Amino acid sequence: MANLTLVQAINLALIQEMERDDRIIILGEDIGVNGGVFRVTEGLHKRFGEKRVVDTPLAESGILGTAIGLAMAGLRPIPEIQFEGFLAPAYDQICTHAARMRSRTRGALTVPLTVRVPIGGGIHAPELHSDSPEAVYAHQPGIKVVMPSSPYDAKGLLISAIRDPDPVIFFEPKRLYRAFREEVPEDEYTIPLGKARVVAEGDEVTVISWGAPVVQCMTAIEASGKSIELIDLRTIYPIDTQTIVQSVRKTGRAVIVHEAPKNCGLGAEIASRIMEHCFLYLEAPIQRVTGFDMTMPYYKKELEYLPEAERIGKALAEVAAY
Amino acid sequence: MANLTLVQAINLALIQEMERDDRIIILGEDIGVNGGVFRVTEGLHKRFGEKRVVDTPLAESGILGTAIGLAMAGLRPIPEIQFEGFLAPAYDQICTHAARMRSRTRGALTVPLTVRVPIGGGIHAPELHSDSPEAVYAHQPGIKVVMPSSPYDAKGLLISAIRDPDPVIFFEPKRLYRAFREEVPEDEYTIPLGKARVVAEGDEVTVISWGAPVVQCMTAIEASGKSIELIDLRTIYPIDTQTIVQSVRKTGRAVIVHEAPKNCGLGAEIASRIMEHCFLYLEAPIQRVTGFDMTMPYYKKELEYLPEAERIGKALAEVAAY
Amino acid sequence: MPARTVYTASIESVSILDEHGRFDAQLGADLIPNDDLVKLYEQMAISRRFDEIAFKLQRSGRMGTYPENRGQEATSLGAAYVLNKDDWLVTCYRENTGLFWRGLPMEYILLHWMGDERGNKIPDGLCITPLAIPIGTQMLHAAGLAWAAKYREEKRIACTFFGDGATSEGDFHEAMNFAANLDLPIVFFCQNNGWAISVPTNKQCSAPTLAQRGIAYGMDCIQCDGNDIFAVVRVMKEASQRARETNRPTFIEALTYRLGDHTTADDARRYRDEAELQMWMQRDPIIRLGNYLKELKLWDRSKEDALQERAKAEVADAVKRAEEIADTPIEEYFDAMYADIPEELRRQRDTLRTSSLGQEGFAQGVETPTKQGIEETVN
Amino acid sequence: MPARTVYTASIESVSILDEHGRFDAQLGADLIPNDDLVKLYEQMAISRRFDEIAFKLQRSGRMGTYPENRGQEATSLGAAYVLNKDDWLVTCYRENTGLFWRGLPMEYILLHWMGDERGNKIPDGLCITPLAIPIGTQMLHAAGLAWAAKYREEKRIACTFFGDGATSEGDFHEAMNFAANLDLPIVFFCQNNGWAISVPTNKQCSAPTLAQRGIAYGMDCIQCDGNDIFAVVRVMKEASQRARETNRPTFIEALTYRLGDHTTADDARRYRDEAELQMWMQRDPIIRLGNYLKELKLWDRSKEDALQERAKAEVADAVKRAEEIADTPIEEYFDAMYADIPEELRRQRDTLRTSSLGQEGFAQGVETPTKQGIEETVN
Ligand SMILES: Cc1ncc(C[n+]2csc(CCOP(=O)(O)OP(=O)(O)O)c2C)c(N)n1
Ligand SMILES: Cc1ncc(C[n+]2csc(CCOP(=O)(O)OP(=O)(O)O)c2C)c(N)n1
Ligand SMILES: [Mg+2]
Ligand SMILES: [Mg+2]
Repeated sequence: MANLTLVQAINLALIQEMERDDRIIILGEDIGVNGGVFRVTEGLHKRFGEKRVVDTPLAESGILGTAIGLAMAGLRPIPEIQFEGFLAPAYDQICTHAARMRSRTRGALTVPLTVRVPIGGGIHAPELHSDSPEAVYAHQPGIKVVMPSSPYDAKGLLISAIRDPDPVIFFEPKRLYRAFREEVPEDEYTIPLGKARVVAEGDEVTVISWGAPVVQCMTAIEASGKSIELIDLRTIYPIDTQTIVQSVRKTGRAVIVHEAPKNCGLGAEIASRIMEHCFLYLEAPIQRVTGFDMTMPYYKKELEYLPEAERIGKALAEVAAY
Repeated sequence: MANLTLVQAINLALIQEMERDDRIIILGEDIGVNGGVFRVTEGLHKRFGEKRVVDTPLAESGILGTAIGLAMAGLRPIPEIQFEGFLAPAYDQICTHAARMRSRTRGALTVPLTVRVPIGGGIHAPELHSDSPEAVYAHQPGIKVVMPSSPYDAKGLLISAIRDPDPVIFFEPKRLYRAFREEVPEDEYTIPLGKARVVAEGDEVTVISWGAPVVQCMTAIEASGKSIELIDLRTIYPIDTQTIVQSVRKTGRAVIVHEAPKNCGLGAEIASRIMEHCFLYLEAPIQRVTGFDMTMPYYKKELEYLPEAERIGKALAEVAAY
Repeated sequence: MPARTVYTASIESVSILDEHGRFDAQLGADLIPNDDLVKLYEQMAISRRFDEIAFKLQRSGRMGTYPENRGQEATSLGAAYVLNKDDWLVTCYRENTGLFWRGLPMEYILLHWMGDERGNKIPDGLCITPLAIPIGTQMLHAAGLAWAAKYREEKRIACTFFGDGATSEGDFHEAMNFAANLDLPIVFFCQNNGWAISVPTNKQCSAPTLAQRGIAYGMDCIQCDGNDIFAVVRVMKEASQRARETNRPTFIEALTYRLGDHTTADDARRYRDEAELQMWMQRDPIIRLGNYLKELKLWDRSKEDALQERAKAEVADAVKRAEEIADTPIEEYFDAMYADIPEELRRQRDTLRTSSLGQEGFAQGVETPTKQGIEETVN
Repeated sequence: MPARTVYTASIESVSILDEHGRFDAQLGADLIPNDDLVKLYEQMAISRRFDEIAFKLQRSGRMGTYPENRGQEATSLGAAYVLNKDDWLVTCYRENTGLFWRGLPMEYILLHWMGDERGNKIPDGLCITPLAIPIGTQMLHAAGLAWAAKYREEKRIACTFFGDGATSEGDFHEAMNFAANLDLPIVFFCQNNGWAISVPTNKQCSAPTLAQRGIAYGMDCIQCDGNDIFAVVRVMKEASQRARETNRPTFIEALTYRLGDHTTADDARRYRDEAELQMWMQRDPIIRLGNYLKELKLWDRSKEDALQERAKAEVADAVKRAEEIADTPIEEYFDAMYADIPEELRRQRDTLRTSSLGQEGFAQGVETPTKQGIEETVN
């Protein structure tokens, strides 16, 4: 056991999986000698050499497209995209090919890659370094989408993602990269994709979140003084409907919290699922505490945009009082 | 008044707007001499010349990116993307730039372009010629998204889109391109963006749809023998919440129908809004009749994937009986 | 402006058997054994027959949109002929001849255009990828496949096909650049057939050649007569050897022409001159090789008749197999999405419904609460 | 392989005032009047001062990430000097000097990096676009701006800046290809500063020059010493004239070097050699021009002192203006999204809430039904 940051936990997972499986190649911008702009791949270049840890040209579609080819050949590429804003140039390769190769060929060719992408705001970064596009990729059939909110989960989920036979987008909340440390076992372990985590139990309201806002939710819940159940989704697709539904059938009230804009965000999908499966249990309209339906502001205003604890707290109070 | 197909109505709108405003340039693949693969731009090259009707290289990001530049300079470009599947390579330019230029520059530079894109299935086309990615673009703040379901609406909405000072994605349901004719005024007229149309009034169930499935809904409603209110969204963003909410407060029941996969589709957003605004009026869980959460099948199976009248009819019966 | 010259480059163009039957004995010496020449000719003829029948299937409503290959048979065939069986062939959609040579059963191509994914379910060990519909995107996969071969030190290479239009896409650039910079064993094979649907090549590229696109990457690049099987084989030999031995990529521009419409959904008379088409008819790769074979006394009328019979039968057989394939239950489509089907997708699969009330009674329990308040399970 | 040569090309490289002070009198003759030379020198020095202060602001927590421009002052400046006031300058983020020359108040750049969109609210008539964060994407906008100028027959051109790394992106290719094929009046100005963060140029492009990327499009292309203001001005004059008079684009590769880290978030010692840095220190464009001016007796110590005082004061002033700017209420962010604010967005704006219960009481009516069953309005 070691007390690790989220960055270190991911680094450890990468090292252990690379030791275990020489089909793994890491590729991306500045991930080699430089160890990645967030130092997530620190030391890998030295340890595994430039054959397995490859600085590519600056071209995201190229990174994903070649990774797809590597995966089709049976390797296990782990491309990194430097920031979620720069996943957009690779959107086509992901949705047109990575997501479709298995179904297109009825399984003759598959794409077992895991693309790692830092995501979200709150670190005073420049434009396009603070967005949250997870819902866009969740809408695309054929891929899985994961977002851990703690070092422990990050390691276990990343190992599952790497070993998954289908393409996985692994979003890493950059606000949590070094926000806190946690005991992370040295030994390998996996956390199954598609299973949420009940962070705290309670019976008045269910709060559902993922990634960095989970921490904001904990603060808000603590401050609320109420008995609130907090669910960390961990996997964005497939969604663990069962855990959510079980909780809301108990509490009758739900608040969903995410950084992305509200309109067509993942919150809408979760709210709809709750409504579909808990209709007769609901005692208040499901609330969405999210980014506003506008461009993520430059950093001066990012905290006024993000769903911070205070705004979450208000919704908790309102939904509980309804 | 002329009896026009949807293709002809759009063609007429383009001609009239180009006559009226010489800032308009049409650009895209095969839109010139060939008149577009669906013949939507038929005759424009001859009428307006190759300066205003431009066959570009085969590069969707290039088409959108140069159109953004044209628009920043004060022109009114109308790029065409040949099929919605090939909008993906332009996703980055749309979401990173078209959608953000106004907010990024606090209005110093704006992007008044209208990108026309055929959308949806049902025409026995090859792979990637039958998808429905509207929710992806609705999730991106800074753009508007439109999808007509009739020749009359198509003309009026397209003219509004072209004149709108912000970027608009104008999705054209290709299944309806020549499905039926309708009286379309010769004179120019506009239909405001952001306003839905109540296609049929009723008080048992509200059905909300847009694009090609609207026609399937009409068939299902007719067959149901029930009093059903049908709302054609017309604009995907901004959503006309008021019209929807007013209807569902009356009926207490809602079914949303779209071609895109269910998960994180626009149906989730609409269901959530209904739930938020009609909570105490709802008498049944809101139903989503949509494409399945899988890749759009090749055409042999497309009708088993799409929300056809029969499947819609089942949901109508179930929700009414609940 | 007088200044220091820091780089020079040039583009060569290779032609061996030209449209007038002239054969460059020096360039063509010992290139293709006579036996193989006959087989190559036969393959082109069978492929041409396939094309005609496919066209008719579409016209008679038995198949969807189909892109004719007519006129371009020599390019993919010459390449496939040179490649080893375990080299990756990463095609677009006008390379039937090369795919058939490699061993893809003809019905696969038909199934693809009949809207059936089983046309892409590549038989084991064939080392090809499915037809690529989104233009320009597959070259990156080829680069990845070549990279994997290099990573595993397998001495396999990849060869990827695409059209003139595809060279305008950003992904083309990225694939070329990755291949050149990472030293990947790959051949980029551009079939310049003069048109991208209605847009002529000079609107895709205003430079005098497409081949020079390779100069941007310091890549070896060359032009050849794509209707001349000898020229194609010659440049492919050099390119594949370079890839195999030195991991250096090559860009080949093969000049060819599609004698048909873009696809069956297109009408080329709207945008191209009859005269141009007529000129290219004279350059037909099959006629050209046929005449040459006759000159060498390797071919005659009776062999031709027998070949046509065989082609007819083989194609008819493929049509039969494609048309008589059993229906796939839609459930299999759900199963094909992931190695393990997610729960909500399973619910959709088992009920063929997306609406929650429609999904009631799924599996063991009842998921959606009913007014009766039965105890439910959500899976 | 013996075959017909169908194309040849070469790349020239231009240098006029080299790092040793040698001046090519032929190439440099009558290029820049002495008065202007002094002004250009002053602009570079002020920009350098700005850079130092910006760096300090970041280090002391008064500003976010900042990309130092140090060492690259001559490139954007030389280009901006040649361009007309109404030509579009479409930059990336290391072109402060050219932007200042054009007239962008220095506080705009500070505001941008202070996380304030008002730094991009370009003053009317300046004909520049905001700093571009997503690499490689802005060249397409430049192509569109050039196209609009041509469409309106305005005789304006566009000049777009980007780094060596940016030439690997697909959008770069598409912009170059559109410009060449549509005959657009544009200059593509690549600042090859040796690195894209930690990745050296030879990993972006294994060809001997980046300039040859232009050959792919049949575009005029040239290399120059980017730390030599004379060379930059000379190639820019030719390129801009070509664009203005013939609508033909040019690709310029200027060889330069960033003397600082990639940004303040970077530590270049992790990946590059101190010796390389030292070598480039000797090629500093400001020192080089300063020495030349002294040689011409156009500059001396006292002028330098006065300039440094002026730079100090001007930069201090800009910092003051940037730091003292009034706070923007968040509501203005909502208003900046569309010409007309959509209803749901207005509801979010007026309540600063997204949750429906939090939006109650908005505007005239109450939107969400309450348990009391009050009559509601939804806007
Ligand atoms: C990304 C993308 N954009 C547009 C299309 C529509 N489309 C299909 S084929 C084609 C032209 C392709 O031309 P070329 O690459 O020269 O190949 P050819 O058909 O001539 O063999 C176009 C524009 C597509 N399939 N994919
Ligand atoms: C599309 C995109 N991918 C990645 C990044 C992250 N990034 C910022 S600057 C940079 C390197 C740019 O190198 P170059 O184009 O040579 O410009 P330079 O910084 O050297 O001036 C990278 C990878 C980005 N901003 N945009
Ligand atoms: Mg072509
Ligand atoms: Mg650089």
